[in-house]
Amino acid sequence: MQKFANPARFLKLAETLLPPIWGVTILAFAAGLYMSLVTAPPDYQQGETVRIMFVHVPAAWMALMVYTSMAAASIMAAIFRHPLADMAAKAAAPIGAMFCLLALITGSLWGKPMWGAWWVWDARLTSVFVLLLLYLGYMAVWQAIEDPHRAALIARIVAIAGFINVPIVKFSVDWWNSLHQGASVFRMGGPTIDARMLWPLLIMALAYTLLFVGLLLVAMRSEIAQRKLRQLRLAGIEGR
Amino acid sequence: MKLIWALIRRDLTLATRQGGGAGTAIGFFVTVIVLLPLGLGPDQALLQRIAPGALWIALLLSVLLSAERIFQADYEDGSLDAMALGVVPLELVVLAKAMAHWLTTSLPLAVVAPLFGFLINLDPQDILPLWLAMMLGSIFLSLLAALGAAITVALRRGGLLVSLLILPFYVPCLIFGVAASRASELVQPSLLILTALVLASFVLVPVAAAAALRAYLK
Amino acid sequence: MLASAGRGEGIALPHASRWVKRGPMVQLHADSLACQRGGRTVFTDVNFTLSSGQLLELRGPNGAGKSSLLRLIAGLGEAISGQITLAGGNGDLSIGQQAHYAAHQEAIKAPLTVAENLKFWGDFLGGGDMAAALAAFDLGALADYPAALLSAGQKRRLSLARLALVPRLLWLLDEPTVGLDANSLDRLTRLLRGHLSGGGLAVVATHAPLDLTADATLVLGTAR
Amino acid sequence: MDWNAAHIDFVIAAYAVSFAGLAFLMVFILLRDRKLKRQIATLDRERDRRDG
Repeated sequence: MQKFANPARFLKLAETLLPPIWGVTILAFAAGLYMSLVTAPPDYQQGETVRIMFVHVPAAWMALMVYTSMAAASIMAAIFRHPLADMAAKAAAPIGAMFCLLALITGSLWGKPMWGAWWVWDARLTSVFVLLLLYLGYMAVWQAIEDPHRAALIARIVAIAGFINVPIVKFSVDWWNSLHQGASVFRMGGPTIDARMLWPLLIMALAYTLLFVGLLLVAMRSEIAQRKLRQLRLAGIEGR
Repeated sequence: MKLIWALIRRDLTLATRQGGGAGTAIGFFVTVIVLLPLGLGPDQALLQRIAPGALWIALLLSVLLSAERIFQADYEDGSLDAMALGVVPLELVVLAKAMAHWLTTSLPLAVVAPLFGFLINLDPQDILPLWLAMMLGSIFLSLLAALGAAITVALRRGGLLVSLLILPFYVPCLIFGVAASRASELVQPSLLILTALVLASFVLVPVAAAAALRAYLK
Repeated sequence: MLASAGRGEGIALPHASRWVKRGPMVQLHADSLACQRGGRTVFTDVNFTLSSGQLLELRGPNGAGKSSLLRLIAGLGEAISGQITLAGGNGDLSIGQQAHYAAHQEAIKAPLTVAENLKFWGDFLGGGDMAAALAAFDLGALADYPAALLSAGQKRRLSLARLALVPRLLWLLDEPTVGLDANSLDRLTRLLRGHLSGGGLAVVATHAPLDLTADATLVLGTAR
Repeated sequence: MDWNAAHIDFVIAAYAVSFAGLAFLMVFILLRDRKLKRQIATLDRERDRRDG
């Protein structure tokens, strides 16, 4: 039985949380940008190009973290039958997909100066590519099915199945990579990251996370509005 | 398990009566293989190097092509509703349908595939490992095809969505399948991992596919 | 939440004969059922109680939710509120697994012959009585013809033959009389009367009145 | 940061693409939110007028 959880509580919560979130996000981005472009030292090997790491790594982390939270929300929705969880997963998907895309683009922008090729079949980049396909598949499911309740049931399965697939793909691509090339030279800033490198990375990651949370709340608000719109239209038709 | 066997037997007779199943899949497979030298050029050394991979990719695409039809007919003519009311849990119905699809489409393909290896200069001593790996891998391909079919059973243009949804799951199978096909000796790590994949999908896919079918039956 | 969701949990696959219980009072009870299809409310606050040997007739215009209610009872739907319970049936089976649901779609495979279609359903539902099924709707002569050649009426008779193939406690019939000629209509009525007198239950959605007196009638789609 | 080091254009490109992507995402989501809010407002007004 799918009693529609009253969204009022969530909307009020979003209303109160959003302004502070935007504030801290802007601060985090400002600090993160300053640190990664100014205070962080150039790498002894790569020189300035190492700075791409500060936008590439957080994006890759977020791509994985958002998909994980989508799978968690889907499991929650399956167990507790809470429609807001489905909406959270649906709202998070485009944001996660964008992070994934940015991780791939910045990854290839980093690869070009390092290895001279726009795309290198490095194990991590390949896994992130497959992750992007999972995102697109998930979003396509919501597009393809009209009835929201049925779409939610199917999307849950796709999210959870996809989530099980991520480590398997990562394992198989790592294995495949070691088969064809030596371990990729793409070491993330040497064995121990210099503290002046680590801080910008963490601040940027924090900024990305806050941006995700803010956008998620707004996107969920839109999902609730869309569902309400659908019901208003249906109610309108039934009247005539 | 007599009840499950009834379903598989029915699907087998349906496939033989209607034909089409294995025939079109093999036709598509051979077409893909013939396109390769036309596209990449007749250089024998190149073709030999890519032969196992090319055969696997053609197999994978052919199975994917026929994935959409696994539940379509049963959903449209009401058989799925009636089966959901049977005493057999839906998970076993999915397993039976996947096995029927394997027997009618994927297995014939896996048997025939290495024989068409000569078109792209497949190294003869690779034939046996390729055969073994494909026999095993084709089970995984069929099971995942059944999952894709269950997820898109009621959608009109489900075919495209099946490919987008299922190909990421085919990546591990392709990697370990091709590795096992280039084997020096028959049984080695990649084949064992491929077996593990098949066994895991035996359990996970029916659960997911049954849940998807239930969503459409609701 | 539906009293027993349409999932067969039973590990041991019970044989057909244990399903139809003679004697103890079996009761199908629904209270304040409400159903939604694609966001549109189909019906709300449906209540009824049906005991052994009783026939419930569903009336109402097309799209009033007769089919939705039948699917709900069979466990092929999800009510947004209310409950359906079957007291006295086989505990470890869902309502759907103790029911026959004869829908508009006939679940018939064209390439298979009439006998093969029935044989499959007999085997799949755990042992079926082919002779009774063929005799019930006089399909003996058509047994070896592929279903593709059957007329609509003959297909309807083949679909309804499943009722006689495997004995089940609860019959959910969705406009069974569509396409039946007088002779088959009479056979259906006799079959239904036999089922009811044997302690079975039946919920029938129909426009053409069966010459069987319904114990209860539920009219849907008027509370607009 | 040394602005004329080797491959500096890649670094700038990476940052530019990242922020363009994030900005596009933000604009897309915020615009959609406002559009939906407006649509609901008009429908609510319409319904109140019809029922009122």
